[in-house]
Amino acid sequence: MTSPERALSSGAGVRVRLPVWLPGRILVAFAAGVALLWAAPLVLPVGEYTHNVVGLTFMFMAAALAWNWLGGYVGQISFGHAAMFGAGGFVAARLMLTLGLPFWVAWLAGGLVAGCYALLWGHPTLRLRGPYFSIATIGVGEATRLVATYWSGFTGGSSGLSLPLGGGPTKFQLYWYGLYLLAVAVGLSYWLRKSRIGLALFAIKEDVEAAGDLGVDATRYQDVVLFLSGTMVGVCGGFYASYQTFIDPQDMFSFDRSISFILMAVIGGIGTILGAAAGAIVFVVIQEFLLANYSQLYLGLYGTLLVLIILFEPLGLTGLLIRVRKLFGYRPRPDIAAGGLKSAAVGVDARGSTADQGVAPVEQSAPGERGSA
Amino acid sequence: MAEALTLAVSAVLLAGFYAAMAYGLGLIYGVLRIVNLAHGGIIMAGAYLTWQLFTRFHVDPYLAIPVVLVVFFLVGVTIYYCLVRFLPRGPAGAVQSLLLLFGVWLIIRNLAYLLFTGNDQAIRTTYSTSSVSILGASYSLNRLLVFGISLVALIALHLFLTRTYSGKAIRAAGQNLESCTLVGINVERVYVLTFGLGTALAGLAGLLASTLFAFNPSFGAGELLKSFVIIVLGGLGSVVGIASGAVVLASAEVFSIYAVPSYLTSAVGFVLLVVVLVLRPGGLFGQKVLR
Amino acid sequence: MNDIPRRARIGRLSALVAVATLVAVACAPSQSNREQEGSAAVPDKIVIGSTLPLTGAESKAGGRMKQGYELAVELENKDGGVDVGGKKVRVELKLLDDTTDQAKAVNLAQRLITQDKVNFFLGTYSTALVEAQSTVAEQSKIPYVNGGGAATSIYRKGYTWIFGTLAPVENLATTEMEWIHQQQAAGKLAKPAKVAILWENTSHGEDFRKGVQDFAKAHAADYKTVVDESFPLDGKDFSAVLSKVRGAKVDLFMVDAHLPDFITMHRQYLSTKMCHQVITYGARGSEADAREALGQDGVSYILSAVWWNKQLGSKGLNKEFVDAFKAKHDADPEWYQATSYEAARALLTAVSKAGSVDKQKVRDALSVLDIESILPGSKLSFPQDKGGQASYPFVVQQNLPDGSSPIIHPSEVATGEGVTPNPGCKS
Amino acid sequence: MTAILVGESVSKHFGGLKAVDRVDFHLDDGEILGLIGPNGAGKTTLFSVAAGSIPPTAGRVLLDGRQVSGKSAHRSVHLGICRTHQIVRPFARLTVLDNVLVGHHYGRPANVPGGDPHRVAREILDFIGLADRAGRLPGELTLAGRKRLEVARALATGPRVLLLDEVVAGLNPVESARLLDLIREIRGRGISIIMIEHVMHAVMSLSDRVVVLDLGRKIAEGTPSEVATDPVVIEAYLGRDEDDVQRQPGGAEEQQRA
Repeated sequence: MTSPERALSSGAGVRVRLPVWLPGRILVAFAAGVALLWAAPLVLPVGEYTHNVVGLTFMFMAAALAWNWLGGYVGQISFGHAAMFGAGGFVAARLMLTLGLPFWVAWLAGGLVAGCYALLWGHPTLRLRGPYFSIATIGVGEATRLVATYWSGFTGGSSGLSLPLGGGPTKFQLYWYGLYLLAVAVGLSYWLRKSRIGLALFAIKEDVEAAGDLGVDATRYQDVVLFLSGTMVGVCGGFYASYQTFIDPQDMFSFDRSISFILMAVIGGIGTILGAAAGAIVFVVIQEFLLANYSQLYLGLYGTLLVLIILFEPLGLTGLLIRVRKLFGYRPRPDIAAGGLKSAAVGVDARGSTADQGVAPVEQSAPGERGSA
Repeated sequence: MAEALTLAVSAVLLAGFYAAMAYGLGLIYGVLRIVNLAHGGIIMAGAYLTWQLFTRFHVDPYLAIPVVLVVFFLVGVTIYYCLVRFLPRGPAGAVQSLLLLFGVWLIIRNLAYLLFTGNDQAIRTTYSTSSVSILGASYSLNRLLVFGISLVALIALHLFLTRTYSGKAIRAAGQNLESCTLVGINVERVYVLTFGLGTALAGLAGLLASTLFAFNPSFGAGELLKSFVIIVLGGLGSVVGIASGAVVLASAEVFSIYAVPSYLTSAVGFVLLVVVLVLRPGGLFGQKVLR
Repeated sequence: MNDIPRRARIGRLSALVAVATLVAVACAPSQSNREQEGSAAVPDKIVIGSTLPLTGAESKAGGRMKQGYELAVELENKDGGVDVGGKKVRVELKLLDDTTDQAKAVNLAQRLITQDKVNFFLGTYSTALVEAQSTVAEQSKIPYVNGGGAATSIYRKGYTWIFGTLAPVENLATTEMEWIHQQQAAGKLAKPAKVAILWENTSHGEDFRKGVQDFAKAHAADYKTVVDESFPLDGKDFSAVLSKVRGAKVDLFMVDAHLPDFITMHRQYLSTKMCHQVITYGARGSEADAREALGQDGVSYILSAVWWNKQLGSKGLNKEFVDAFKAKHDADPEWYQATSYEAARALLTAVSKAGSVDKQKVRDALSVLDIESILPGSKLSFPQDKGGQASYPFVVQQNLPDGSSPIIHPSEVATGEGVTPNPGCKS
Repeated sequence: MTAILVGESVSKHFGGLKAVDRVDFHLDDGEILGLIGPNGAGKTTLFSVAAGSIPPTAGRVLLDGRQVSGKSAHRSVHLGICRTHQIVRPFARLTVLDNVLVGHHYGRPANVPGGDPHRVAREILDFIGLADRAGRLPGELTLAGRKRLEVARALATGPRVLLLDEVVAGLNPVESARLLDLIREIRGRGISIIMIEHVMHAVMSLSDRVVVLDLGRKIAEGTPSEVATDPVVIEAYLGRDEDDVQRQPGGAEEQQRA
């Protein structure tokens, strides 16, 4: 197979063999989508405010996807991603302030620091599973917040950091950087999900020991995913710093921040690509809408949403979509319906061995119903 | 030296409250193996109920205990029947329960905002600021009472779990589900009972909190997190462990003033949490399940 | 595909990321047409944008601020609106709820400014929110006056569009220390006095601490700071900090805390039979909630300093304000309403002084503004050397056993005599 | 014949309990070795040690003279030793084919050539008799089907030694007969096998040699006929009943995971 870069750079005419997990149409659709969003604000008459908010939304989508790599693909629910978001944000801000580095270098640096920080606490804690891991992440998140708030030398303490105005890109320009961020996040998500790595991650999610007995190095893959996730979220933090031009630890590291990532992914459909992205959109839209109107109700609304989703549609929007399409005679492969992943097997179907596809009665089984105490 | 002693005593008193705070979480985890993220919300609600009883009907907080217990037992039963019951058992269920119950917490918080606004409330009884002197140093009467009640709760819980049929059933369910069903224990009933009991205990913690602290609808987050730390320190789901965990956390917080700036004392708990989880998943005092 | 080692894949992946980023950095269309000139033509209506924490942790304060802003606008409109170059223009207040959330405060300001095109902005409440929000105002070059951000850090950034009517919390500490100093000079207090400073870890607390310390340093012979500790918000147990204080045998117990921590800490303070010659919790102590939660004996002789107090309301502008407020809400205004009222009034005055709604002109007018005020010192200006933050003495009150809290300092507005050392302490 | 897998006085203790106690064993190339013993004899624990899932308390297991014990499970797999589970644990939300692909992608020793994974996986499924189920979820298979899947996944890792834990337990005579033939064919492919079995006729008919464990110790070894008549073995089987002993190792393992 040929490398993704070549695949990307292949203009019309040039024939390039793509990996099985990356059908040409997907690649085209992806490129088209990015191009459209890139050009949209130049042609469409969108208000500046909307324009900026969309830019911010791109970042949230990226962050939600990044959280999803760990929470959705490996099944390790992190309540502490704010730690990386904040770390990335403050490192980036510091680098821009004191060293005057160009913003994107600062973002990347912040992201890497965040990624390493994630590994630092993640490598030991990822041995824990289920609630144990989640609880640990809560601890990490809170401890990080307290230390960051106290460490005024670096984070400016309770009064936070203000970036020089007019230094970095304007909110208006950030729209496009948000878009690139999102593009990278989607690309990574697709790779982590559909390439063979996706298979390993899913195996780990389903049954970590069985995966080990089949030769999957769970520790290594979980570390890789956490590092990527942490880095991406960290970069998002940097973006956020540039967007707000003022950040303060209480806000960047807040528990609610960690929660927001979870909400986005869960609303959209945990473990799915489009789902997590869509979730972020819904999240932002809800906020924008409630903000102006029923701000005193937004907590409860998220709560209700969460409850309903978990009870009735663990796959969130994605699950709903599947249901709707079923109404129109769509018969999803059983593993998709069960919230599994449509992985390398795509290749097989392409090879025409779809005889058995979908004939099985598709019962909507909630993710992990199989689990036994 | 005398100062250290005073600190030690206040650490123990604080531990009393912490333990009361963690019983509910620990019990529910020990049996249903789910982490009740609504715990903090229940504590907050408990405080508000006590406050309402006090301001509207002039019921002394400590006399309100039975009311609070009953009310929140029912609340717990309701939550179980309407929501938790539908979760898949096992690991996947555990993860979903985190999200589900977090949703419940958000709802409770929002209700409190709508009903009582975001203002800080506090209960002042005639004895709110009166004190008792032990070994020369004087301690808040309220804190002593809270400690006493927490102790009683611990003993009562212990007796209930060891002496009564239902209690033994709960412990059995906590230890080995299969054999429970084999010997014909109605697991569903046990779960309802446990969840109700756990919630009632959380309500009690709220009541105790309301006598000590000022509170508002976002109250409870810190309590939830500390309860986590405690049940992890004590070994998830062991009653005696919880008490010991509470003592460890309280002492760590109180005495860390000598080591770290007082601002970071609460961070100490969380660091402790992660370290223990990683090094001794069974908890400092080994994995005892409700014994 | 399957024979490529995983490392290679990961390596290639990172390459891909790198490429993507480079591309990203390469191109981002720059700001498109932004109409920045606030048309000098006098419109028939001035829209003032604002957000306040009407829900969430600060909802109480937010609600009070709202009353202040609204009252000012209302009074202005009573006689047809603000006079802009001879033309009366009605004023409209567009106020949204930022739910005590930084990101929302920022986004809403964004929306009001870029989408609803409000002419000017009245700031939100609490330092954290103002700090975040002010950056938006500065970026979009719109006059931003707030009555809710006290921390000096807001005004130290060299921003030119931000103005605040809350005097720095440092002044709070300084004013209290001044009074204490007088008492000490009168021989009523220990000399040198041992000082304990306990401050919540927020900019509010930091400024308080700075105020006390600077004063103590300035009078090194008279004051020794022996305890200097910060504590996190919503602490549950202060026995450790308090026992430090007890151990240090201090004379002045100087704390800066917000209400819940004040209540929790002072309960422990009382129940452990602590007592000092002077007790203060910064701005806390005189409010009804405190008396409610701690009892009269609990709060007696506590020193508190606020930006404004209705006891100032006997004459002139103050009378006008207090009466108008009572007429509208039939309740007594507190400092929240006063500072927000003054913020709105200052903005509107600046507009008519500028005789235009041009943002630049109004900003300039604000920067040189110097008007009669209801605030202590009865003058309001936004000195540039203070970064546009008003600066005036606080009013120091002391709770007396009879339930009253007379102003005891500064003397020109004093309504009662201060008592010290704290008679509450036996032995 | 040369021994491919050798266990040198392997011991595994859980707290006070000696689940496996100084057991020596060897598996010859291309051999089928039966591992039997009453409940709680420590058979599964021995498997776990051999497969690297859990480290031995003492002793070691060598595959072609290279140590496989005490490493993590996935390393052992890459060295060419793979185990199946007594209670099948397929990846419930992956199709049968994907289940096999996991083994193929991640289990193969570096030197084993890959080839087109889907073709290989299909071959294995054909061989195992699940080809027509490739697109289904494991949940839709019969128990026999799931047991086959368990074996198929293990085969996909291209093992040289296969550890089968009670593969025929719970199957009806017809199914188990089929599965036994399958195991012979697997051996025919040059894969050496150790199988834990309670179904005696299965072990006796299939094994070249049998090792008998009781209470963690090796009490007998020899041809099926030899051990079948060995009084010690008979005593061990009829003598006592240690269902409760069985619990503890399991319990202990649970704790380790938690």
